[in-house]
Formats: sequence, structure tokens, C-alpha cells
Amino acid sequence: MDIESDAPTRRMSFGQATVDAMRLAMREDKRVIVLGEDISWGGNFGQFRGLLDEFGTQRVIDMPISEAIIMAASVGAAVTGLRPVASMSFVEFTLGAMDEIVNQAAKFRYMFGGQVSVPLVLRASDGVLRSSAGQHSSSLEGLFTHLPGLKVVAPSNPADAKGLLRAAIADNDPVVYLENKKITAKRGPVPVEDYRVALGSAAICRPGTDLTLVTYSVMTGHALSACRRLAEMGIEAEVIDLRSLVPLDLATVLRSVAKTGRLVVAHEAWTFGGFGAEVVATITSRAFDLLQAAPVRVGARSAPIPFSPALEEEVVPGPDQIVEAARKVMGLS
Amino acid sequence: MDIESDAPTRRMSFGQATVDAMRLAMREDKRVIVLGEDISWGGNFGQFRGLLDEFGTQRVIDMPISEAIIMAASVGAAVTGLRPVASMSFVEFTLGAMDEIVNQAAKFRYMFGGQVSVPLVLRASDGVLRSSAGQHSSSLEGLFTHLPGLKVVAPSNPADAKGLLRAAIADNDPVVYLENKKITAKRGPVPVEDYRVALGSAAICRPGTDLTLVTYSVMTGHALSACRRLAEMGIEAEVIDLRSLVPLDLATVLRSVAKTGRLVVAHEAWTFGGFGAEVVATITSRAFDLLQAAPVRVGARSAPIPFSPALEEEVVPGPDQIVEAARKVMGLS
Amino acid sequence: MSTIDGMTPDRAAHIHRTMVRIRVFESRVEELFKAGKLPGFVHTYIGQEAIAAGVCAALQPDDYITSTHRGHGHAIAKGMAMGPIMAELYGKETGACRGRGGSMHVADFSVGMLGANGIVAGGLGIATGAALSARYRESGQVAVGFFGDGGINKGTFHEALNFAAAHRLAVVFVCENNQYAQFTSRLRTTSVENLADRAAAYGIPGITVDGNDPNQTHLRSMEAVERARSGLGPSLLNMETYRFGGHYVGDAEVYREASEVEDRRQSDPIRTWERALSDHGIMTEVGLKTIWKEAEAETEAAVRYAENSPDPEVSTALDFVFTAGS
Amino acid sequence: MSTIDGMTPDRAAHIHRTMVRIRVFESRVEELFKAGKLPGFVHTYIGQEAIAAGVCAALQPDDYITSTHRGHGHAIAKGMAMGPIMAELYGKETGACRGRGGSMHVADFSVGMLGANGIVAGGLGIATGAALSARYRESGQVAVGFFGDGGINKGTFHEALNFAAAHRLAVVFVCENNQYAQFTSRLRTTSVENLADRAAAYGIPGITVDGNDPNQTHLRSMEAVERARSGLGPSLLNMETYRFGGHYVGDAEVYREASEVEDRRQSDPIRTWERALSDHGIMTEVGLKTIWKEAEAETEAAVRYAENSPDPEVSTALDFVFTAGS
Ligand SMILES: Cc1ncc(C[n+]2csc(CCOP(=O)(O)OP(=O)(O)O)c2C)c(N)n1
Ligand SMILES: Cc1ncc(C[n+]2csc(CCOP(=O)(O)OP(=O)(O)O)c2C)c(N)n1
Ligand SMILES: [Mg+2]
Ligand SMILES: [Mg+2]
Repeated sequence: MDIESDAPTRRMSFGQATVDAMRLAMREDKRVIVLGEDISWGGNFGQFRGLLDEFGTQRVIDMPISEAIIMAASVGAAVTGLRPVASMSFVEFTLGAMDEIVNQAAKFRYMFGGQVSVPLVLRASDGVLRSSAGQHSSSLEGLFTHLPGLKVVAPSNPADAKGLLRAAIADNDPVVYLENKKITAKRGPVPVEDYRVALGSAAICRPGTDLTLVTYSVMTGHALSACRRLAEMGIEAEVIDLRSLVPLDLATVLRSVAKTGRLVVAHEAWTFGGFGAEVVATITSRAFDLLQAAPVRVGARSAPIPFSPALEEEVVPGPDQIVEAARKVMGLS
Repeated sequence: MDIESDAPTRRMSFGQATVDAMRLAMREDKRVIVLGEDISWGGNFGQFRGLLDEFGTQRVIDMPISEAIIMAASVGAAVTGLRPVASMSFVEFTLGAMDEIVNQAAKFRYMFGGQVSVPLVLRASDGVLRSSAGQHSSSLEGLFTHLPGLKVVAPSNPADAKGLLRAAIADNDPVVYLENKKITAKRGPVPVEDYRVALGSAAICRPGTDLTLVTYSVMTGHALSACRRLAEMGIEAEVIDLRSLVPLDLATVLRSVAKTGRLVVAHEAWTFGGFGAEVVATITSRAFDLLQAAPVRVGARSAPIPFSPALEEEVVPGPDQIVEAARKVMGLS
Repeated sequence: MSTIDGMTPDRAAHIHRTMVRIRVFESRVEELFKAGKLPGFVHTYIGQEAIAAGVCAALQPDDYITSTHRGHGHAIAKGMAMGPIMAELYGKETGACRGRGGSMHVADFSVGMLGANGIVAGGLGIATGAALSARYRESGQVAVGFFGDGGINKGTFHEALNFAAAHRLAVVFVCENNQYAQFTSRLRTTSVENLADRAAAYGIPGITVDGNDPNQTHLRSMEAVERARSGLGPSLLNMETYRFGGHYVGDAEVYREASEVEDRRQSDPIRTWERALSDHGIMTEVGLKTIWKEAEAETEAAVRYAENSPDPEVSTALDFVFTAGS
Repeated sequence: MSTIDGMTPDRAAHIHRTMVRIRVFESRVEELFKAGKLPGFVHTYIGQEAIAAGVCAALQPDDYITSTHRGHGHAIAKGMAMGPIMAELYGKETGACRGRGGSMHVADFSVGMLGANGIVAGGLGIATGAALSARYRESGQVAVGFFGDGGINKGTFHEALNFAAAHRLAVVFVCENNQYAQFTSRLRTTSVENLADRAAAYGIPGITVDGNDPNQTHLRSMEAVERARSGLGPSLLNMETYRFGGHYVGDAEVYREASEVEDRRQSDPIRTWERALSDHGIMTEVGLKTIWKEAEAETEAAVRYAENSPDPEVSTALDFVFTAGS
């Protein structure tokens, strides 16, 4: 179900693209249901708009403000033949359902000796959007990627949003699907037909020879803007949008690092203990002799995300920090 | 309050040493109270034994099986003048209180602009102990270390257990105090007097010149046994017991790596996305030119911890894996 | 007239003044937000003023409250000055939380306002912990945990009420039942018709109150606070009310009929109370007008204060947190 | 005699047999654990057999249950063979979960046993989800969520009951009120005397049952299951019982008086039921003896099966999970 590059496309927002994927999945497979707060009204970012009308209240279920039961009921439904998509709204609300996500959803297949799978998708909005402040701005992929049994994806554009959501719903394991708030409204071309982006396949969004810039989600856009400035400085970065963090497409990253010898990893989540550390540690151990400089990480500084726009900008990374990191890895600062 | 090396000691278990620290803290400061399930009976590992008798039910509070209220009530008490120690029993049960730990305890001081501190200690038993299986065997420091606002300590022996707990209770920030199940019953010399081990101070447990072995908690013991075998092979590893992960004593690690040029990081938690990745990534970026070989990580393989003793041993690392990693970093395998 | 029963004229006037101050403040916040002057998102308290005002008037200055995402009304009623609240909504260094928190995290520990909270029902356990602390310190303080009809379905509600009840802690759980959680009517997600019925699960009093009648909100709170303070334990007050505005400013409100809102606006707590005050000769027409004028002046001063205040220095971005990394 | 009312002799005998099988199995597990043959920790079901046996006899083979850390009894009652359970306790490849799960994670989805669970109250939401799924699939299946008096204080209990009740899902919540959670008497942590009172918070029936009387556990379950299956929604059954052994095998039991245990052992559900069966002429003395003999033989066969089974191959350690890393 891979997509041809000349397939007809339509411009739509990231959020709409996810609705498109949901609709295709729900039409194709009656086992797919959706559970979440206020979703019959379309969700905070329109990610569920229109599903109620087409699929009805049996399949589009407005849940009480009870994140634990949203997840637990999804697990119970998943192990008895359905394929639930659980909406957790803001990713911080998953913290009220971590037992269900980690101790139950992630562990069942293994703990029960493979007799059952837990095919569910957890959708959550992460990242910073105009001063949503400390409890509504985090990016928590660093927690999920550490926990065996979970897969984790974080698309950066509408087309991938559609293809990855289709793949996530089709997957037999629990998949955490992270949609960054700042890009949910962003529009882009989306193939009209049905397709899936395989979990574990990174995309090279910009070829380059001087350094490898590994990123995902909202930071992919920031990386591409940074590259325009870097190009003016004569630095050609290769940008790899991971798309899927678990599984991780190491091969693509390694191939690029073999070419460039330099690595920058950028995400919006906190740097310290974040997913970037895993990428750097893995690449360092696998490609130590290829590296011509110390890898550099870009991420949020270690503080809860502040409300003040001035402070928010100071804590959260953007293109500037990527440019700086690229210059650093090139030995220019 | 640093301890003299010739101070009188008494042999006691890690668990008893923590009781000692609790008792000293509670005698010194009436604001210290303890909340947890079944703690008046001493706790699952005797970590609270005897406290009820000395301090009574107003200060030693048996909580309902309600991890969220244990944490939330601790936060509420902490911001109104007390210094609660919250027992979460097994670290997996913190997953039922992650909102309270992460969205509340960790963020309050920052979010409220410094007008309040949240001086609390979260004690939790982690790690693998004779087939406790998937929901009672994890080590989750990789989650806590990623979250700004939390400090995280993980002592490896009774003396540090006492000193770090004293320091944690005296600290004005929330501190996650992780006590590994396998070492809680282990005995060792503990200074009789009162003392604190400063958060953020690593200990060099074994000097060495060939490689730097960074570890903490139960793996410190495994590292030392591994070193005996390595010494027989002519490899002298320097073992650094971090003791405290946040704050992280980077200076001590850097000094050692400057000497050895080689780094192994070992913990019982899952390797992928674990705290070892942070250590490797940081050291690589700060000491790239000093490194003579790719750093190697040792940790659990990516699966829920299995019940079967044979499988458990296969998934969870021990001295063998450390020896293997050391040989690898030395270029011997 | 019965609605003023059991309340001194001073108390009645104080509650009125608080309600008006909240109303004026919140109306201005709505304007400011629409004008693009405030970062973030705001949830206004308009329509629910009788609750914050009535409940907080039953508290001592050193008693505690915990609040919700809809917290400005609680902050004002508990005694925070408007200036630091407004400056916080602007994200300024002079804000109550030095601009770090914003609308959903307004707090002032010096007046016992332990924080608005962006996590639904997040304050209930904290209020319970504050009451535990008060018990231990023998301070005689009471804690009030405000929450919504949506919050009553969170597990934390259950854990907090059970623990508070088992230990007879001095907490009053005040449910502001404004009929909706975001866009969803409580009737579609909640298994009991009368939210006060949940008290039976904890063996505590569960009392339904007309949340738009300041007399009721205040007197029922007085009783619950008294009960709590005297060691008899928590109560659950189900205060029936309605939010006049959207869930947040900007909400298109597709989930409810305009006529329903119109209908509910008829029982505006402030108008009702003004009638009662004049009927009882407690306030004159002119006196009432003055209250509004004063509230407007106070609000404008707060806006000026906020607008003239500096942003936090970016060099202080990592203050107030131990920073593990960079 | 009244205790057999409303039950066919076959049903009565079946329940008896199940209870005896559980008792014999668990007694043997206790022995094996003490002899150091079993890894991990075990929580036995001895004393509570009338609940698993009575409740599961009210279910169809394709109905669901979720269990707890004390799950062997539920597993047997729901129709799992002893061999795979025992082999699981040994951590063998032939175990129900191929040795990956152990005592706290025994499961067999083919008989509707959706898993023991090491997280207190962890099964309630899963049972609720199974009921949601059954409703959607129009399968007519019912789900039972077993939990303990300790589990009733978890937030997940609240969230599950509210959601199940709001949607009238076919779940029966069975509280095995054995008076203690680990070492702590429920009276010290729980705000209601009668746990069935919690049902009022959800507008569902809350029924207290003598959990040591198989007649009661079965008939009350039949009613609740019938109610659930016919679309009327969940019930909360508070089954009063007592665990005869420690919390886990090896528990020193310092938290309760030996005399209390002695006293409670007088109302051993199996003995009571045997008397009833012989009084009603349903079983003879010899017949009863045979049941025990058969259970012993079955248990011994399970032990042999387990002991003769291989450990899992270490090369399969990463099977059944997508492995991100090494
Ligand atoms: C744990 C959690 N889940 C979901 C949300 C998103 N959310 C914010 S306000 C709200 C509705 C709250 O309803 P209610 O408790 O009735 O308060 P009201 O807004 O009516 O004052 C929701 C779902 C949240 N902030 N926290
Ligand atoms: C969430 C969670 N908290 C704590 C524990 C530790 N724990 C295991 S069993 C138990 C007591 C459970 O009591 P109850 O629900 O009454 O069941 P019983 O053991 O009496 O059958 C506790 C506290 C746990 N397993 N899970
Ligand atoms: Mg509401
Ligand atoms: Mg019990």
C-alpha cells in the first residue's frame, strides 16, 4: 500500500488528514471504534470531526473525564476483538492513565505468553502552542519510547499523519500516536487514495552531505527552515524525519551518518533524558569511527514549560537552536 | 555533615539504614511525616519498621490503596508546611500517580513562580527480585530523570541509603528515592552518627585506569564483581557509583573518562531510552576527543520482565553483561 | 425576605461585592482575550460567581482552597488582589506567579489560594493533603476543593473523598455543577442524576445547593466548614449552576441551544442578589451602582498594572527549578 | 433446607467440586512454595472458594472475567485446566502464559479468563472494556470484574463503575471483601462500613452477600448476570468473606489475632456446603470423599505435568514483544 509519488493529492490540514485516516480505517474494519472526551464534537483540534455523523455513537464514544477508564476500556475491548483508538486529548492527561498504558496495554502480549495482542492506538496532542503553560505543553515521547511493548510515532506533516495513523490502527501492538499541536492546523498535500506509511520507516526530507540532522514531528519543519539558513552559510544538512521512534529506522540514520560523519538530533521535548539521548547513544556506539565530531542534541531546556511567551521561547527550541547546533557540530562555534 | 572515614559504624541492612535515616529525620524535624500502604507494619522490605511505635499514627499514616491520593496528599501537605515521605511500595505503582508526581509535585515550584517549594520524598522499591514478574520488577528511573522538577537518587549500599535519604528529606524539591529490591536486605557497615550524602555527589568505589564504569543501585555490586573478573584479565576498571542521577555528578565522570578514555554505563533498567543513554550522550558530547572507543551501555533487554527464572536472567543484566561490555569497550570482543 | 435569612447585612454586601468584582474582571478578561492581548487560553467564571463568593465568605483568611482551570473567580474571592492576577494572565513578571503560570495556574499561597489547576480534579487531593497538614499542625484550618461536574468522574475524586472521609479531615468538596464538561452534557457521561448522591459512597453528607443563590451557597458552606472545623469530616456540596459563556473564550458553543443559555441567564446570581439586597434595604440603587463602578475602576487599574509591567527576564527562564541539564 | 433453594442438585454439586478443586490446588501450591519449588510469590485463595465457584457457575463459557493477584481460584472456576496453571506457577513453557506471567498473570483468553493482574483493581476497567466490546459485537457476553476490599479505594474502581453504569454495560463488579488489604484492616482505610453502599454513587444495585455461602454467591450472581445480560447494566456485589491464610504464603500475620482466624475458619464455605449437600441428599459421605480424592489426583497430575515440562528456551526471551532495542 505504498504511495506513488505522482498520486493525486488534496491539500488539507494535519488534523483533517487524521480524520481521513480514521474514516478509511473505520469503513474498512468494523472493529475500529474511538473513545475519548468530547470527540463527538470533533476534538480539540478537529482530529475527530465528522466521525460521529458517519459512524454513530456506538463507534464514536464520548467518554467521561476518566483517562484511566478510557485506556483500560480500550485494552479490554482490544483483547476481546476490537481495535480501539483512544483519544487522550493533551499528552499530559496520559499521566492519569499510565498504569493502564504501561502495566496493562504494553505488557499483556508478553506477560500472557503471546496468547493475545493489544491492537490499540493512543492518540495524544503534544508540544507547545501559544502559552498553554506547564500542564498543557509537554512532549512526553521520552517516556513512551523507554517502555517495551509500546510503539511510538510522531508524524511531521499531513501526508504522514494519514499514512502513519492508518498503519498504527492496522498494527497489532499498542501504538502511541503523537500529534503536535503547532502543526495540527498546518496544511499540506495529502494523497487522496488509501495508503500506509510503514512503522519504522524514516524519510529523508532533504538530502545533504555535511551533517545528518535527525528529527521528527514539529521539529522537522524547524529543521528545514534552519537548513535554508545553513545552506546560505554553505552547510548542507541532510534532514531525516524519523516519523516513527519505535520501531526506529536506524539503518537510514546510519547510512546518512556514514556519509556525513556528523549528527545533530533535534526534538521539542526536554533534552535531558529525552529520545535524542537514545539516538545519540545508539549512533555513537554503532558508528563511532564514522563520527568526525561529537553529536549535538537540541531540545527543550530542563524546566516546566513557562506561560510567559518570552520565557516559553527561551525554553523551547526552534530553528535558531538547530542552526547553532549544526554550526557547533561543524566546528564553527 | 560529611562523614569521617573512621566514624564508628554498625552493620545493618539497607532497609534498616533507611529506617535509621527516617528516625533521625523525624526526631529532628516534626514536619516530617510518612504516608504509605501498610507502613505501620514495617513495609514490604522493613523500610518503615518501628516508626509507628516511636512516632504514632499522626506521623505514620497507613494509606488506602490509592496511590494518587498518597502523592496528592503529600503535595498538599508539602505546600502547607510539612515534609512528607510518600511510600509507593513497588515503583510500578507510581504509574497510578504519575499525574500527581509529574503535573503537580514536579511543576509547582516553577509554575507558581517560586512562591512555594514541594519538599517531599517519594520512596519506591524497584528492580528485579526472584521472579516478581512483569508488573513488579521494573526500574523506572528513566521516566523520572526526564522530568524537570524531580530529583532522583538510587543508592547502592546501606551507608549511602542512610545518607541519601537524610539529604533527600532535607531537600526542598521533590526527590524520587529508589531502593532496589535485591539489595534492600543486603547488609553493610553504616556510620552510627547522623550524616548526609549530598545529592549530586558520585562515589568512586574502585579506582582504575583502563575504563570508566558508571553505574548505580544494584548494578554497583554487579560492577564490582565484574571488576574482579576483569582484573584477572588485566583490565582495571574505575567504578563510579552515581548515587544521585538528578543532580548528576558529571564532573566526577568526566574526570575519570579523561583518564581512561573509555566508558561503560550499566543499569538494570531497560537499555533503550534509559538513563544510560543520557550519560553516554552527555559524555560523548563533552568528552568526544577523549574517547578512545565507542561507549557501551548495559541494561535490560527490551521486554517486560519475564516470570520464568531462566528468561528473567536472559533479559536482566548482571556481572556477565558488564564483563562483556568492558571487553567490548577495550576492543577485545 | 427569606433569601437573606441567617446572614448579616455586611456579609450579604460583601458577597455581592465579590460577585460583582468577579463579573467585571472576567468580562474584561474576555474582551482582552478577544482583542488578542492575553496569551494562552482563558476559561471565565461568569454565571458561577455566587459559588466562589458564597463559599469563600465562609472561610477564614488562613483557610485553604484549591481551584480548577476556571480559577479567576476563586482567586478573587479568596482575597487575591486583581493586579497580580491580571498581570499573570498577561504573563508578566509582576504576576502572581511571575508570569510562569498563566490563567490555569494562578496561585497565591499567602492567602491560602493553593492554585488553579489545569488537570481536572487535580486540586482535590491537594486540598485533602492541606487538611491533613492542618490536622497535624493543629492549626484549625479548613480546605475547600473546588471542582466541576466533569471532575466528579476522575479517579482522584474518589481517592480524595475516601481518604478525607476515613480520616475525617477538614475538607469541603464543592462541585460546581454547571451542567457541562467542555462540550459534553454531564447527563451523557455521569451515572447519577444528582451528583450529591456520590457522598453516600463515603459516608459523608451530600447536599444539593442552588448554586446561583448566594444565600444558599454561603449558608450551606458555613455549615460544611463548621462541620469540618469541628472535626466531623468532609462534606460534598453539589452546587447547581450554569456557565453563561463558552467553555473557553472563543468556544463556538455548538453543543447547546442559545435558548437554553438565554433561559439560564434569567437566574443571574448577581441580579437576583441585587434584588434581594434592595428589597431588604441593605443597599440602595445608588449603592449598587457604586459597587459596579468601583469594580470597574479596580479592574482597569489591574489592566494598567499588568500592561505597564515588564515581561520576565529571559535570563531567569530556569529560575525556580532545579535544572538537570542545559 | 434453605441454602440449597433455587439451585439444581447438579449445579450445587458442580459448585462444590469447583470449591474443593480450588482448595486442594491452593493447599498444594502453598506446600510447593514453602518447599522452594515455585519462583516468585503466591497469594492463595483458601477460604474464599465460594465466591469464584458461585460466581463463575453463573457464567456462560464465553463470558469474561478479570481477576486479581489472588487469581488461581478464578482461573480454575472459569474453566482453566490445572496443568497449565500449575506449569505457569513453575514458570514453564507449558504454562498458560508460557512461563512469562507467573502466579500474578495467569490468563486463558480461550475460556474468557482475561488475566490475573498484579495491579490492585487493574482488572475492573478491562472487564468494563470487554463488556463494551460485547455490547458492540452484540455477542450477549457478560464480564465479571473481581476485586478486593482494598481495591475499592482505587480511582480505577470509580472510573470503571461510573462508565459502566452510564452505558449500562454488562459487567458485574464482585468485591471479595476478605476484611484485609495486605496487613491493613479495611476499617482503617475505607470510609464506609458496608462496601455495597458505594453502588449508590453510580445508581446501580449494591448487594451484600454472604461470600462464604455458595448458595448466596451463586444466586446473587445469577441475578446480577441476568440483569447485566438483559441490558439493565452493572451491579456491585459485596461478598463478605475471609482469607484463611496470610496475604501471601510466608506472611507472618502479625496484624491479626490467631483467634480471629480460628473463629472465621468455623464458617469454612466448603464444610458448610458439604453439610448442605448431604442434608439434602445430593451427595453421600462417600461421594464427597471421592470429590476430594479426584481433586487431589488432578492436582498431582498438574504438579507432575509442571515438573516434567521444560523451561522456556532462553532464545525466546524476546518473543511476544516488539523489541525496540537489543
Ligand atoms: C485530566 C484532564 N482531562 C481532560 C482535561 C481537558 N479539560 C479541560 S476542562 C475540561 C472540562 C471540565 O469540566 P468540569 O469539571 O465540569 O469543569 P467546567 O469546565 O465545567 O468548569 C476538560 C475535559 C483536563 N484539563 N484534565
Ligand atoms: C496499585 C497497587 N497498589 C498496591 C499493590 C500492593 N498490593 C498487592 S495486594 C494488596 C492488597 C490488596 O487487598 P485487596 O484488594 O483487599 O485484595 P486481597 O489481597 O485481600 O485479596 C496490595 C496493597 C498493588 N499490587 N497494586
Ligand atoms: Mg462543568
Ligand atoms: Mg482484601
